[in-house]
Amino acid sequence: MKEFVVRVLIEPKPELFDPQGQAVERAMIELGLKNISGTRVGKFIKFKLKAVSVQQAREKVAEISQKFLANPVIERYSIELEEL
Amino acid sequence: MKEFVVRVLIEPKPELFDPQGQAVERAMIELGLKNISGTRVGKFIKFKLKAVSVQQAREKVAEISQKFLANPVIERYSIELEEL
Amino acid sequence: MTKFELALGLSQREYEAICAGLHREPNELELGLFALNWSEHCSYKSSKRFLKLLPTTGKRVLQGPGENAGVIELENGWCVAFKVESHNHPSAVEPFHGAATGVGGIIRDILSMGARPIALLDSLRFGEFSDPKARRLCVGVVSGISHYGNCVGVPTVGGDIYCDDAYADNCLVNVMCVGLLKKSELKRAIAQGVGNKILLVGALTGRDGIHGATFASEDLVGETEAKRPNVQVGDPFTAKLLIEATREACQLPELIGLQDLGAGGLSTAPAEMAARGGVGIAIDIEEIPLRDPTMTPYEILLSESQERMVLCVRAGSEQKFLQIYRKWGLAVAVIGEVIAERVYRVRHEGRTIAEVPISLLVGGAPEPDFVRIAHRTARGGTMRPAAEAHSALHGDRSWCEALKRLLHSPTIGSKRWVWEQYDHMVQINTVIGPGAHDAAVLRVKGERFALAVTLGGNGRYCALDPYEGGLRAVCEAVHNLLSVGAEPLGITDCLNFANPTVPEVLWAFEQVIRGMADAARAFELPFVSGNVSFYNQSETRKIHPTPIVGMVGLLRDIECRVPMGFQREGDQIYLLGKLSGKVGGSEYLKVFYDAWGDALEPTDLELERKLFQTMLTLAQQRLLHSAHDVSDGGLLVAIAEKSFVRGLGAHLELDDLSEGNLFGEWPTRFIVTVAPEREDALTELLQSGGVPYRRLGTVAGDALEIAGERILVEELRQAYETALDL
Amino acid sequence: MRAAVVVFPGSNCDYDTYYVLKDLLGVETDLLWYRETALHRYDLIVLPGGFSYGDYLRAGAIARFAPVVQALPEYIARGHGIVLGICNGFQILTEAGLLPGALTKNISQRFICKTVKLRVENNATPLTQLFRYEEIIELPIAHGEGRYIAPPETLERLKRNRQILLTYHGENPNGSVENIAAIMNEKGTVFGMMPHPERNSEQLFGTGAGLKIFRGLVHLV
Ligand SMILES: Nc1ncnc2c1ncn2[C@@H]1O[C@H](COP(=O)(O)OP(=O)(O)O)[C@@H](O)[C@H]1O
Ligand SMILES: [Mg+2]
Repeated sequence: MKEFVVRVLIEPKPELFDPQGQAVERAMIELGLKNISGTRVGKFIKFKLKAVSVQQAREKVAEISQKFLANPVIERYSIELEEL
Repeated sequence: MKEFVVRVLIEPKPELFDPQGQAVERAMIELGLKNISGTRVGKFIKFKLKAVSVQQAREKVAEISQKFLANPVIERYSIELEEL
Repeated sequence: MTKFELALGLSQREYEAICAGLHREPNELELGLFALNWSEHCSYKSSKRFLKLLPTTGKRVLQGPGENAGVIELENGWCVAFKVESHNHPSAVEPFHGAATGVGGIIRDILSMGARPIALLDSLRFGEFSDPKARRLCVGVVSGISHYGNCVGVPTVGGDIYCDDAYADNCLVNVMCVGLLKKSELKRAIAQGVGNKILLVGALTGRDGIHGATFASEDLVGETEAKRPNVQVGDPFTAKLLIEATREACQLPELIGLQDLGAGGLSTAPAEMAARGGVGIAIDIEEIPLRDPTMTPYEILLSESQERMVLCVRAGSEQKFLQIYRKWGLAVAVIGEVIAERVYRVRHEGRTIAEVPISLLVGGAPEPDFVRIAHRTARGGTMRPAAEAHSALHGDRSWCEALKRLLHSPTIGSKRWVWEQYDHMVQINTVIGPGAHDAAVLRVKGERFALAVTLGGNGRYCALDPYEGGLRAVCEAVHNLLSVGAEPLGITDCLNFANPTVPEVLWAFEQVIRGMADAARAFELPFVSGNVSFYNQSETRKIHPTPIVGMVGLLRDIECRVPMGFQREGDQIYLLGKLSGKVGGSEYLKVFYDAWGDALEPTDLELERKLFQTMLTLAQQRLLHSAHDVSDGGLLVAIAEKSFVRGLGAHLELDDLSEGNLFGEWPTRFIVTVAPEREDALTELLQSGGVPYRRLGTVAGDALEIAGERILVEELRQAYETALDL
Repeated sequence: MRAAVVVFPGSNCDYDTYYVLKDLLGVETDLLWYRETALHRYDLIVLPGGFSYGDYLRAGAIARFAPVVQALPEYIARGHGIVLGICNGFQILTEAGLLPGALTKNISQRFICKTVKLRVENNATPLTQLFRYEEIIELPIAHGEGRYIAPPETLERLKRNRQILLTYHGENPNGSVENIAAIMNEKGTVFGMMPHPERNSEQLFGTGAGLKIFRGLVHLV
């Protein structure tokens, strides 16, 4: 078995309005960070996973992301794996 | 000016209890993802930034993360930059 | 003494007392136990002597101070358990989690009495909102209370907020919880019966907040950074399960006693239970369910992980309890037993690793020297700011404009921004909720009677005159209950003060208590629970002496509740109490002169007692269309608040206009309305009750009219509603 | 008539809803533990408000996998009865895909508890049958994640089939698209609403509009 650090990044679908992202962007600009745009706020889930291969790990994480971690009506996700 | 895609990943400090992470981990295990541990749930902020150099971009983002995006008492952050 | 001991906050004298009591030197673990049990926060070593001044008995008192909460009898076998507690230091460091865990702690106190928590109230103090730090703290604290209280399913129905520079470095977060129980359900935090089992239930034990109690027993200074315990993170979801499971456990006759784990965790709670039962307790540290298996016994014992409770249950019945808590998905384990020897014994794999006499650990902390010394020598003086008297009148200021500006001050204005973030309706008992009246009213399903609750206090009054301020704090709570038509029954209080080793602070502490005690005696009201929070000061700032008083009252018939606002055009407006008084300590002086004034109008306790009786009679006879006490902001503010409810204005027939009369804040006054045809009945009752009164005018139109000036209610309401915009 | 109010870990309006059905309306009602799956004996199943599983991750995201929710599709398909989700219950139903769309964080990013005005958009359903078409009623809301959103096609379908039952009137408190406060599925067997009818079911708390919703659902016309 190998061990992986898994990161699942979840963000609102690009076509959806993200009020939180907008509020954060406004605040950042007020605090002096000019030249920014398109701010989106999402979720970030991190865990350790044991699996026989990268491929198996990735499949499993994709399945749980699809089914549970992200809501496909409003969110999309990306998966990052790193072997320990 | 160069343009960057910035991602700031924010997570609860490792020594702090993360009840959300615990609940999500329990749910993932019940849904069949065995062999996982140490689940933490954090935030993920993504935006575009124009800056003269990678270095300047990184400095600015570090400053805003420290000051605003993350709460240094309970959270830590990491920054990822990619030039467009 | 080593650095290690000093770091735990024990004094040389205390260390010697420990050695003398043990007849040996304590080991590291034992020293940790003492550090927590003897901390100011847990032992009340500097305040005990003064708290004894408070009256605590009465015929309805079922449980006075000494347990996790006080309990008062209502009607038909129903009782109410209540207590207020502070979470000031943790909230200053991390407002969201600090406030959230404060809510959790006080809820478990109520749970420990065998009651179901039915309401929360919160009293908050911040710096001025022109300071971004104060705003940030307020936003964090309010969202923390909202997060925890909403999720746990207990409505937050009242409280108050004041802004003052005195709280800029030390915000105050006091939370009160009210619970309902049948008399037969009453529980105590007691361990009894040799061989009976000790259970730990709720959340897993982790490395949270080790030394939180000692942290709360020191000033908040910059370099505490290093000593700062890990921030405790609350889990309201687990708390909700703990409530339901514990309510089930309380129905089992084999439950002997239960206690929440607050500051001090397992180092204090079992010892306190043993002290109450006159027994000892042995615990096996390896039985404690852990979040992190690498924790040392020291860390396990001193952990302040939230959402945990200790139960003492009859030997042989453990399985029943294990089942209940497992059903609710909670951690549960038998971690020890009651023993005959009156010691707190900690075992690790069969070996005793700490053992100290209960009597030494609980209540054995010597009174610090400074208490005796300060008590003899301290006088007021530095507590009183030099301020000018403003007996002179305002010149050409418009009363309407002054009123509008006052209504827009964050202390006076609407707190809607806050309480709309609180679920104040869950459990469907909230008949009068936040922002609607002086006190909240909760029905009891299936009963005719209802409960009224209030929480608050004004630190500025106490800074000016701690005795009068303490007295007023009790009077104001009484007025709030009388306004809705309820009879006050009992008091809980949280005394927030600066560093008690400063003589003036301790002097003010005593004065406040004497004031509260005298007022309580006048009304024959008992203090049944409370809390003390010292060390609310930084290098540069002390908070005002701030007693926060919580009170519970009984409305015998919910149909007799009195609304706050004007109800009908043509109703007659009456002021009960005197019209004239000083303007000292008022919000008006603060807003317009940036001053406090030189003195408070002294409260007339004789008149207070008369008003008490009269207001109760008026409510019972359903004579009043509305009632509201005069407090922050004074007479005109109270009238404006009455007009907002239905947008009804008033013609006021006031001629003796002075700052004191219109904006002074001395209590002992109510503004009531009555139908014109019942005016005679009202005045007759007032006369026979010995209450001075005068007619102020008539409810009419959509504007307030005063001495030829006129302002639309809607315009005032706008100012009032936009005062808090964070 | 027999009703069930589901108790999830973290439900907190379960008892309130039970009280209205059982004590105020006299309907035979059970509190149903979330592990139960034998649902056929009930004519009405209510998923109550609260914070099931702490609302961790997303409101309703964990509860949708609870055994009782997993048993709902069959209950619905066989036409055993009606399902109503109130607040957190509505969130669970959308997460489970039993109602279309999603409930996301309020535009203000804050929890909000207040009484709001609602307009009845369709009164030909069990839930709304005791109101007039376009009647304005008052009910309390209490939620942090009540902003209803759905893809345009879904919204089209909701409108075409008259599945939108209540909309916010005057002020939209959470930013819901089309002011949507309550919807049903196509067949009219699954209902979801953000407002809390159990909180306005007695004169003590307002107009009693909430009681009409329950009366309609249990056919106490
Ligand atoms: N200001 C006070 N007035 C009356 N009783 C008080 C006061 N402060 C503390 N008490 C009582 O002293 C006991 C110990 O309080 P505390 O240590 O806050 O309890 P807990 O163990 O719940 O933290 C309680 O019974 C409390 O009600
Ligand atoms: Mg306690």
